[in-house]
Amino acid sequence: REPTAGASVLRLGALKGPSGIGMVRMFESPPRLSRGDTLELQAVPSADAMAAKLVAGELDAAVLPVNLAAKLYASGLPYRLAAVVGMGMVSVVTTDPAVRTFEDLAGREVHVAGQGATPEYLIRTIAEARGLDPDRDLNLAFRLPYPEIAASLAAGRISLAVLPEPFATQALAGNPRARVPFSLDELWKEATGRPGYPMTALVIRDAVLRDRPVSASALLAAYADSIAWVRAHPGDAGVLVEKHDLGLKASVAAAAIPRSAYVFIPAPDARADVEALLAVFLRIAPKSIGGRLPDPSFYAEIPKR
Amino acid sequence: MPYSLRDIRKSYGNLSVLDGFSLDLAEGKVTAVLGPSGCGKTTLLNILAGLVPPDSGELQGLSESRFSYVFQEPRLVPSLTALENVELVLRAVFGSPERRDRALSLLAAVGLSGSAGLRPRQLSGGMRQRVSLARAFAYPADILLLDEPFQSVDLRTRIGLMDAFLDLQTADPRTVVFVTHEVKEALYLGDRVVVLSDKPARILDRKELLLPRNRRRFGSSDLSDVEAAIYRLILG
Amino acid sequence: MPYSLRDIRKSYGNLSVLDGFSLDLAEGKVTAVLGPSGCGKTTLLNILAGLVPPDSGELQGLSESRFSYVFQEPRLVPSLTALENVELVLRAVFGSPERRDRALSLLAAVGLSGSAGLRPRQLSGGMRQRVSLARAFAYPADILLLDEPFQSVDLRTRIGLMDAFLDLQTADPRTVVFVTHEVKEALYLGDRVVVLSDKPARILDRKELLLPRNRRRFGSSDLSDVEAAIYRLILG
Amino acid sequence: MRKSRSAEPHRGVPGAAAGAVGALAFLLLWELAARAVGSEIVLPSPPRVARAAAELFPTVRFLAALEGTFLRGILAFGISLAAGAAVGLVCGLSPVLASALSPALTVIRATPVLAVILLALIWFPSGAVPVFAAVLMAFPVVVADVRQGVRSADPGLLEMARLFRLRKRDRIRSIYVPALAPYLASASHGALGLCWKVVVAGEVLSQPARALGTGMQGARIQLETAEVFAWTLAGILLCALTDAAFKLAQRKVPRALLPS
Amino acid sequence: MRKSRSAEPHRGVPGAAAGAVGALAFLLLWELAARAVGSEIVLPSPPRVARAAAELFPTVRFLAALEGTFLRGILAFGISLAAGAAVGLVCGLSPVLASALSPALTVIRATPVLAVILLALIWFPSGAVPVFAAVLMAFPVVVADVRQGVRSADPGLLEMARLFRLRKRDRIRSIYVPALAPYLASASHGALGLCWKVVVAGEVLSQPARALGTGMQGARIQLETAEVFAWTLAGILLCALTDAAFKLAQRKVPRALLPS
Ligand SMILES: Nc1ncnc2c1ncn2[C@@H]1O[C@H](COP(=O)(O)OP(=O)(O)OP(=O)(O)O)[C@@H](O)[C@H]1O
Ligand SMILES: Nc1ncnc2c1ncn2[C@@H]1O[C@H](COP(=O)(O)OP(=O)(O)OP(=O)(O)O)[C@@H](O)[C@H]1O
Ligand SMILES: [Mg+2]
Ligand SMILES: [Mg+2]
Repeated sequence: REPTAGASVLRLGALKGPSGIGMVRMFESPPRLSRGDTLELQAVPSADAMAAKLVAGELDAAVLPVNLAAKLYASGLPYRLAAVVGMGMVSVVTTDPAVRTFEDLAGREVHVAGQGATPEYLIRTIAEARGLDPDRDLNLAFRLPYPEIAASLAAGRISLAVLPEPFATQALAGNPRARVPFSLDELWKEATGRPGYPMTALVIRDAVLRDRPVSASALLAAYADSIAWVRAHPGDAGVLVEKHDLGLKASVAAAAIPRSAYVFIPAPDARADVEALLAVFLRIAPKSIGGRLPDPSFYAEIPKR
Repeated sequence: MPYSLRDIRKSYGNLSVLDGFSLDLAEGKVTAVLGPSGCGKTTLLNILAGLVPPDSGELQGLSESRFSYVFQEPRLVPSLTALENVELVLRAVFGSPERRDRALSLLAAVGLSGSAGLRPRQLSGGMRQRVSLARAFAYPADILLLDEPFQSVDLRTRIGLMDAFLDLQTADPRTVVFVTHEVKEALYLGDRVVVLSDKPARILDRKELLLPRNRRRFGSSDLSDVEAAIYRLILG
Repeated sequence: MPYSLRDIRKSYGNLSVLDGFSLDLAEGKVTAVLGPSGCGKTTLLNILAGLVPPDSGELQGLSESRFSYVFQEPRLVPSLTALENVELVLRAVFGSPERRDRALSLLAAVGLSGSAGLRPRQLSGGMRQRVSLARAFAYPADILLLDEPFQSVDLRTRIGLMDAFLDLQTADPRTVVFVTHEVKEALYLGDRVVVLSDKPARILDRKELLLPRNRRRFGSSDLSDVEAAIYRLILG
Repeated sequence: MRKSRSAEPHRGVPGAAAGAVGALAFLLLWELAARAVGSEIVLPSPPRVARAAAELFPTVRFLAALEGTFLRGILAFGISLAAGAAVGLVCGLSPVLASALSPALTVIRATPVLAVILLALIWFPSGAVPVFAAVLMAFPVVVADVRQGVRSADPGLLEMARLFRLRKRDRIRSIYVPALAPYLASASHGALGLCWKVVVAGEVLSQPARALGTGMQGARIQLETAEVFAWTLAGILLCALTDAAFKLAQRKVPRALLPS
Repeated sequence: MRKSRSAEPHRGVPGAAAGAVGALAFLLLWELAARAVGSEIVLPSPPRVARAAAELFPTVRFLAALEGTFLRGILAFGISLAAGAAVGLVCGLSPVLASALSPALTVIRATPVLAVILLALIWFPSGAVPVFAAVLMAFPVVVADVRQGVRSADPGLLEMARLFRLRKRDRIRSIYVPALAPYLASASHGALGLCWKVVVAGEVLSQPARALGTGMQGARIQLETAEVFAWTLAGILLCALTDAAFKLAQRKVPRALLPS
């Protein structure tokens, strides 16, 4: 499915849910690329499905978790990281007034959404940096899926959890006693010296970068514009999210946007942050990124327009 | 007349099997029923037993009675042995040791002492029929319905069974309806013989057999005039 | 002697049913078999038909033959009508119109023209038995096995059936084994009568009936000396 | 006149009355449980769900979802039943083929969809994944039933068929198919329920455009539990309706299965 | 001497040989499919999965997971079978109760676990959620089979029982239970497969500590498809083993069910 010399359609996959919010404006008004190339967007329900579509070569570009991008690259798929599009959006939420610092998590049941994903590794890394043994001193519970953790917090069934957006926002909205006692981003900065941790990335097919560099950079520019617009207009973006069926209600999306770090950091600039995060994965679960840090050619150089 | 049917009508679809049929059963007596195949004999027994509701008509003295029935097919429980099949119907009536004794003695009476532990599919056709007989005799009923009970049983065994039946009947007379195709059997066991027409079944003739039971012999010529009359009726 | 059993042994568990049993079947002749209930008559027919393997012994001329069988129970397909049940066994042999004609004419011969469209559970016991007979007669077999074929059939119909059988047999003689408990039937239909002992079944006696078939009458006294001898043997 | 007791299911008035009583009892239990839980997010009460359903059901989005799920469920059921009956028949009739197919069948019986979801996502469009999941679930159940049904064929009739040298197809139509019928009935009943359930669950996984499961997942993520229950209610109604249709059809079918 | 053909399944040598051929054919198909797909992430080849299994199976973590899943599967199967048989029996025997229970049964038949997962997670510890999910799935299948089994009881024998005024329990033990037996056999076969499948899927959802599903999900998140297949293989082996154990038991049980 290599694009030919003539005009072609680039297919971009967006993850349903919070990761898709940043590109909602592209759904509303698809950008024109160069040489008559057009962009076709599709909302993909899960990271699994996204991986499947990339493996099957059905997509030319896709948004997906950073570690998954590294894993696919390590498996020999011809996609490269073009930009980080979402930074850390994970918070500790609690209804218990006694919880004030990270150390207060010790010995208590902390519900974490997503075993083997960023939230877990984030907590582990911060804990170790602060001299806690995550397996002995922390009691991490993985049994509840994301929406159920938020629901349980809202209903007062549990009191302490680690949640990504927009679920953290929902939990806060659902229970007036819920609050965020401290910022995980800050602790991450202290632990790793990096300003933030990237969560989602945009990958582009090798051949597109090589044969259609102009279209590729137009795509990136459109993406960057969309993110800027979304951050500036959370309410309007929420409406579009619901309209394009990206899996969130307008109100929820609108409330979550200001609390989420939608960014657009081109690959060369993001490399240090990405490597810091992948190093964590590599240490705790090497297989999840393919057993090694990706080589430099993972990070695409995008020609400026 | 404690037991009777009055003006019974029964049809299956538009096939009329009984139409204005009446019959009285004398208590403690054996009514032998002869009739062509498919005329309604089994239907009649089923109506007496309350297994088939008549379309109209009256039944008297029957709903309170306890019935025993030798069905036209043996209807044994396939998963139970001969002995267990007989015991099964006694479970609600007798305690354990009495039940077993009674079942064993009736299996002996039908000549199956040696086969009490076999299941129906290990029995021959005639043996199954005899288990069904033993079951019906073992059950303490007021009314005994016999639908061709000696099917598939050889002559010698059959005479033994009939004699055993007559002994039981003399010791403890029950009201019996006995359907058969053998005139000689009807004459040997019956106190009365009823001959039915083809469907819808009507009573073509009824003969009271006044010769006392203990003076009858199977196939004897004492009743040969009655026998001849019945043959004439049957063979037309 | 085209068909024969030699030195057959068959037991179920440690119950010996046949032990060194031999029998020849004359082609085109009717062998009537009498014997006590449970002695092994059905087992014998099943071995002839190849439905039950003997433990040891030899069978000659049988494996290539086509059989027809009136089983001891009717064995009709419950979901098919009487007519369809008869047609079923003809499907592999005859084309559609011929098959139907043949099935209808045999149902007529057993007196069931009016019930051809009924399913087994709508038929009386005797009617089912007659469908089974019609099916066996309709099927073009070399050897016809009849296991108490006239069960549950009244005397008049039974005589009609026997006469129909004799007509068929005269027109187109088949090799027949006919198990029955009625001596008179054996004498009426058989070319030879074999009397079996209790199990393990041995041949107690065999009588050749030399009176030509068209001169016999059911229950006539022409064979009364043979009949008396057989009764003596059976009743002991 | 003496009355005979009937062994038939009580259709008509008494059945409907008992059904109504049962439904009321169920709703009552639900209401009590909801009060005990005391949180709309965890377990909304029946009136709350009824309100959510009343809002949801008239929307175009809902009707489109209902249509999509309906078609998927019927398709999954049809495939499970047809393929299951064919494989079950083969396994029941031929012990050798049964042994040969047994490894593959065991794999199908025990493999959760999630294990092969990547394959499913690649091989099928997202709307077909729920169908695939439901077939994976219901097909082995149908096979088990049909196989047992073939084995339940009357040995006396099979002996008769052997003696009269019936052709294979006559044996199947006259002896095996009628023996199968009640097993097929229970297989269908079981499979129909499974199909609805698993189709909706599969939709939650694969999020096709018009699907009850997609709607349900959306409501779940938004913590709209009452709406989740309303979507579920739609699935249950689909199940109840197709059940009724199937029962009606069953009363007509047996005749059609018999040889002409 | 003439041989009679046997209708029994081919146990022993021919059955085993056919099974081996079937297994080989299945592996071959898999290998071919893997080559066609050409991606270890989507469909790893059999040798690749065998290597992953050889690495995984001796680990303590795996054995603990196997034990946990085994106990859950057996428990779910036991509950489904016992409860399904009881409810099926009641529904088969009493048409009024059948009508009364029918709304609740339809709800159970058609409600996907995901709709009530929140409740399940709150009411049960995480290890019990997979059991709950499996019961929700297998129970209605057992009910359908048992109900049909009760209906298949010989009407001639039931008439006999009525005439001789057998007690309810004698009727059940002597007439209904034997009629039920083959239906129970196929219900068990169907339910056993469902239980393994759904228990593992439920573990993926609820992530209990020692569970094949938890391990599978871990591998899934890392796109270690060969490891996912290795975990699945363990589930399939559990299914095959319990199948065999169940078949053995079945040959002994029927006698035990009969009246003493
Ligand atoms: N369930 C039924 N449905 C329709 N027709 C039936 C049913 N039961 C019996 N019949 C018809 O009713 C008639 C009488 O049947 P019944 O069984 O009473 O005869 P019978 O006198 O016992 O005959 P046999 O001596 O052959 O047993 C028969 O013609 C039969 O076809
Ligand atoms: N499948 C079997 N398993 C065990 N025993 C059997 C089996 N079939 C028959 N028998 C036994 O073999 C003996 C002969 O049976 P068979 O059916 O041949 O008798 P029969 O002569 O036909 O009797 P009847 O005149 O009563 O039909 C019987 O004692 C029976 O108990
Ligand atoms: Mg009758
Ligand atoms: Mg016999």
